[in-house]
Amino acid sequence: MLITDAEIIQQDEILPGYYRVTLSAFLAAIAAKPGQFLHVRCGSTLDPLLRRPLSIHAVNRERGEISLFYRIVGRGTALLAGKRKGEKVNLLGPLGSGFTMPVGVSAAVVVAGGIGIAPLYFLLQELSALKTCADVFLGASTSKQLFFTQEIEALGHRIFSATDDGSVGYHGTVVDLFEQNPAGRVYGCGPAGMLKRLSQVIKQNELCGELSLEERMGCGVGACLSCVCKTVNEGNGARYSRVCVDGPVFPAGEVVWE
Amino acid sequence: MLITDAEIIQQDEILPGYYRVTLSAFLAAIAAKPGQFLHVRCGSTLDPLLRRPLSIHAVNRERGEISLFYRIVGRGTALLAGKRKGEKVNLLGPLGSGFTMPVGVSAAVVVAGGIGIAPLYFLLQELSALKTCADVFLGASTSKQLFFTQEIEALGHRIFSATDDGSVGYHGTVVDLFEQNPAGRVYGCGPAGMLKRLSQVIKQNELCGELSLEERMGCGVGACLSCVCKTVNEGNGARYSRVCVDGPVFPAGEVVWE
Amino acid sequence: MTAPSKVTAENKSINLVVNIGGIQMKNPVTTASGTFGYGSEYAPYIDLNRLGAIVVKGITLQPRAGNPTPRLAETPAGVLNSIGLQNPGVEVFIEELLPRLAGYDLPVIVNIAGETVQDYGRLAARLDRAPGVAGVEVNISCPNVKQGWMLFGSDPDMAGEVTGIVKANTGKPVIVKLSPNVTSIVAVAEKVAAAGADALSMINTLLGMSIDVKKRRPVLGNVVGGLSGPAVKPVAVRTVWQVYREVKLPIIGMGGIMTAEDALEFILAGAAAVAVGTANFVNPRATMDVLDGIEKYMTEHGIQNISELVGAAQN
Amino acid sequence: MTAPSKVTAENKSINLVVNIGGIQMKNPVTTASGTFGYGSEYAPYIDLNRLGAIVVKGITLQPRAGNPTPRLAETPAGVLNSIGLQNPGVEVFIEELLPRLAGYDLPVIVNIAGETVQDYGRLAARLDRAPGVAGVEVNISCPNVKQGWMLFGSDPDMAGEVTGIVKANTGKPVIVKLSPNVTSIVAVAEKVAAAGADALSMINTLLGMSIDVKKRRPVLGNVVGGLSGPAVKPVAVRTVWQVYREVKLPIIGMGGIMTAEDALEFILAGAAAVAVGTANFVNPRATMDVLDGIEKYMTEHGIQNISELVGAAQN
Ligand SMILES: Cc1cc2nc3c(=O)[nH]c(=O)nc-3n(C[C@H](O)[C@H](O)[C@H](O)COP(=O)(O)OP(=O)(O)OC[C@H]3O[C@@H](n4cnc5c(N)ncnc54)[C@H](O)[C@@H]3O)c2cc1C
Ligand SMILES: Cc1cc2nc3c(=O)[nH]c(=O)nc-3n(C[C@H](O)[C@H](O)[C@H](O)COP(=O)(O)OP(=O)(O)OC[C@H]3O[C@@H](n4cnc5c(N)ncnc54)[C@H](O)[C@@H]3O)c2cc1C
Ligand SMILES: Cc1cc2nc3c(=O)[nH]c(=O)nc-3n(C[C@H](O)[C@H](O)[C@H](O)COP(=O)(O)O)c2cc1C
Ligand SMILES: Cc1cc2nc3c(=O)[nH]c(=O)nc-3n(C[C@H](O)[C@H](O)[C@H](O)COP(=O)(O)O)c2cc1C
Ligand code: FES
Ligand code: FES
Repeated sequence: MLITDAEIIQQDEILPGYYRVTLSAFLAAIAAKPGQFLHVRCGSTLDPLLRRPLSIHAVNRERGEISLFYRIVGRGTALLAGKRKGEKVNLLGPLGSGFTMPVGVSAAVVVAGGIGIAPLYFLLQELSALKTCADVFLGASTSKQLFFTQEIEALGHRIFSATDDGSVGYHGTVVDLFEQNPAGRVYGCGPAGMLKRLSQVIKQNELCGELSLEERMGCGVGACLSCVCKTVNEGNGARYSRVCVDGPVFPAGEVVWE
Repeated sequence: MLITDAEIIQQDEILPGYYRVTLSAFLAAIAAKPGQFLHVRCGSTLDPLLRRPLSIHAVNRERGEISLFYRIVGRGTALLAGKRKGEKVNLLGPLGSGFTMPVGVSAAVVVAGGIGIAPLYFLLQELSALKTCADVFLGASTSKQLFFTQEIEALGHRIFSATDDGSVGYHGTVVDLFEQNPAGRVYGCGPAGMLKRLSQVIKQNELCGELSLEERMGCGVGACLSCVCKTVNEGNGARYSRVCVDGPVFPAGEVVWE
Repeated sequence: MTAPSKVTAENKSINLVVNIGGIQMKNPVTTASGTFGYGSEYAPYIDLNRLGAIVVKGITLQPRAGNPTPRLAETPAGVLNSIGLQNPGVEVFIEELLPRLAGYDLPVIVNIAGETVQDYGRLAARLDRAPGVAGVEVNISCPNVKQGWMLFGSDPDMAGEVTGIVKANTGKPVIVKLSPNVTSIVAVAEKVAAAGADALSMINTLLGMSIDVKKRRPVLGNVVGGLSGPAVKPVAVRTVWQVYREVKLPIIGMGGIMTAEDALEFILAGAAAVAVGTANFVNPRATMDVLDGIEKYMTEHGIQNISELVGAAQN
Repeated sequence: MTAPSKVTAENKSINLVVNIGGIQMKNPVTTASGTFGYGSEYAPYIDLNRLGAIVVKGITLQPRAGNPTPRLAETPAGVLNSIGLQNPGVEVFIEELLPRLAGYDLPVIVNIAGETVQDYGRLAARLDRAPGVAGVEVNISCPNVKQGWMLFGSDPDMAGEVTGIVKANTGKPVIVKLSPNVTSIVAVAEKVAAAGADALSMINTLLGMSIDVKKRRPVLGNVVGGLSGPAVKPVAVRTVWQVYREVKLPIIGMGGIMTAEDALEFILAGAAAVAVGTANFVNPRATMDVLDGIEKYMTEHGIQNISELVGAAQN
């Protein structure tokens, strides 16, 4: 919960339109937990005005560095991608709840759709540090968008790939692939449609799982009520929870999908 | 009258808050006349929105380069000063009327207050090319703000300095200094108060002169009528002329001061 | 000296023609009054013939000197102006300025402003006899000097009255330009429609002001001014959306259009045409960029006729 | 974990105290309702005790779930929101949320919203008995469900009626928050003043909308929303300027304040206090930066008492 002007240590275009930026932010790096995000001021003028929520993708605590992995979607992310080494970026965070680390026997299973690997990679780093080996289901449109496979394997995890075009691995969605052998404690992140399907699979198979959601954000600190999602309310149907402070990570069973 | 994305060749801080930027803009350099200005897009987002008028300060036609000399006043000029070599700046221009070059015998006299030297330096370049030697009256708050004295002398002109604090040259305003020996065809640029005084001196001594004015601008091309100044209207008092197309250079006798 | 105007590979399968209350426009892109002078100012930068129409700076019966300076103030993503309708009067306009547009193949719409209801009638009558006028756009965001300086456009009945007298004095299409500074723009639009308007344009500027904290004085010489530019776009799109649902007249949408995407917001909300205003100051080729972008969007989305998009977000 | 709150070298010669209709504030900087939650959300970033007052998120009689998402859209230098007054209702507010502010040394102003005139009366009465409430701010930009969903704030008489019933039901200072979506904000302010309001706050958001051109649908789940942020500042400053001239009530100015300079524009136009809203989202320390900047301005310009600046640009 800091406001920092963080210096860019490195900015790489991983694939056209996909960037990884590494920032020097010592206190934030120390505090960060997997699943949390930073609220990033991509520009410096009044346009664009709002911060952009981006998941913490990787952390190097010794060096006090935090990495973000992001896709250019609109003006905010485009401005961020235009920043070079040495420039500063104002960060607010770490914000939000993180993933619950697995306890006891249950095997950790990570299911990521596309850019959804962003927060899960940090989780995989932490699992690795805990000597926990995870099964990682990676889905993408095409093989090139299966990101960080070597790094994930180097962390000691096992990868199962799915591509929409069948260019690598299973030909179909990552949830379809996971459904073929559904087991373990699931950590999911990806597009809304994918998460909805994943939560059904989790439910049908009586698994435990946590999903990281996205919603448009104003404040990022729970004050404006713009980032809500529907969650189950004991007794009377649904209620609105704030993705920024009640999430972005929610137990899979709590999210009410439209 | 071009729209160009011009690359920055060089950007120098001449004095804290005062910058000279050189841009590669071949066609604009060829077309430019002393007294004209460029309408510069200092940012790239919707804030700040408008272009900023900046006089053409120097031109190198062989290299196709144009220089601007500017002071940081607000957000637009601050953004421009933050741009580095290799970055692009969108220019509209050259715009406006230029100075009329002296004909015949009358000696050219340049009277510049502070940053007012910006357009006059280009005039001095051109006079020099015509082998015309000018008397240059430079005024500033203090000696450090007497800009480009060596360059001006190298062009073959004679300098007479005035400073408000008396740190160099005459202790007083540049108009006071000029008034001690008022003669020649006058070219003036500087703050409104100074130009008003200068026009009085010109009138009292029945000289000929041209003044470069400033006014807030929208379009820069004569369409919006925001940049007007009062000028004499034959017969009935004053009328509004557009600084952007009818000026920015006006015959001293035409401007009606409030 | 300008780049040669881009001749679009006119995609023959795309139909961009719109009809604004009887004015046939070859495409929906026009200019916002007061931001485009009398047209020729922008001729060095764009091919005027590619515009759907041109709307010129507001004209009054008598010449007007306009307001004291400063007349312009930049605000966040916007501009405040208080030009004060500086113009040479309708006679000089017809004799000197209008002929300059004669050589172009595009409808010229003349924006008119009055101090009394009668002024509007006289202006309409005078322009009805002028050659080369395709229609009039009635600026009702002016004070009625006979009725307590209340703006014509702020009262539905006064707006209707002005519309009526203009209609009575011209056979040409009448576009009434609505002000957003009202409690219900729909109420004004309804009266204006009932009084016979052929089309609506919206929005005129929002009333605003800026203060110079160093001088502790208003920035504008006129104290208050009209706010335009991207800042007002959400308000403008909302008014078009509301009026489109209630009033069956073609709408020229404007307010902060910088790009084709902005223009499409207005069209999808219900505007049949769009006007580019403040954007011209930032990018003299803005009208052309908007037009090219609309064509591109239609091609990419398989839209044959621009009319398919008008109000499409309402469904 | 946050930086230690900056203890200003309280320049003893500067007097920042303002009195807003009976609410004594140690300085003129407060928060805009709905942008600052119930206060504690920003406690990690700033020292709440340095605020002049805190205005909490709007409260209704019954709990409200709010509008469907998306509830937020970014616009040029602005934000559209359609939260839909999500709140737990006045009872839960008094029992659970209000006590969290008990430990702070600052006036808590409760923003209230109703669907009927009676709602406002009941809310006022209930809060009158609640400990730790310094005053109420009446949000009249809500639809009157009994009268054709017209907004209370868009009609001077309804605005006056709401003000009257709130005043009748509380002994605490009543601030009425005006909507800019009206033909004459002065007319509304006058009725509200006549009905007994102790102070005014202005402005609430401008009605706006955005359209997603890819989806061809409105961006907001609720179609229309309220525009706030720097984009609206010129409109907000203008309303403060106009109302200050005609109505002798203290004004809390807001709308796009990001910096001390922005706040000073409002103060110079006539606001006795200022509220920081959307800026909190961009800079959680915005309120403190505004406060520090006002102090700096006063020191630099030799202003002893903030009251010297209120309305100073009017002279
Ligand atoms: C908790 C959280 C974590 C995220 N982590 C990542 C990440 O690690 N990598 C990544 O590439 N993206 C991530 N996103 C999505 C990312 O925030 C958006 O892609 C980004 O805000 C788009 O901004 P823009 O200006 O480029 O796009 P624009 O479309 O121009 O943005 C317009 C507005 O919409 C909002 N917006 C647009 N798309 C989204 C979205 N998907 N979610 C939330 N707000 C959105 C923007 O914040 C902005 O306010 C995350 C979102 C959330 C909520
Ligand atoms: C024809 C012309 C030539 C000029 N040449 C030069 C030059 O060579 N060097 C130089 O340093 N300055 C010059 N100026 C002044 C320069 O345009 C302003 O300093 C600049 O626009 C300030 O922009 P800003 O964003 O930094 O300041 P801000 O104060 O933030 O600008 C706010 C708005 O006010 C306008 N504005 C502010 N000051 C002026 C001013 N003095 N004249 C016109 N508009 C103003 C800006 O353009 C902008 O629209 C010239 C002005 C004109 C009209
Ligand atoms: C400098 C300027 C002058 C204007 N003059 C007129 C005018 O004479 N008549 C009129 O009806 N509208 C006038 N307008 C309003 C514009 O036509 C348009 O309605 C408004 O600017 C919103 O569009 P924009 O945001 O694209 O500029 C003027 C606007 C500006 C900025
Ligand atoms: C997300 C959000 C929620 C708001 N909720 C309320 C509210 O509950 N009650 C109210 O009176 N105003 C509400 N407002 C309006 C603000 O209090 C303020 O009047 C407006 O945002 C203008 O100020 P700003 O530009 O500084 O944000 C809200 C504004 C925003 C952005
Ligand atoms: S972003 Fe404001 S409550 Fe979540
Ligand atoms: S700046 Fe538009 S007329 Fe001069």
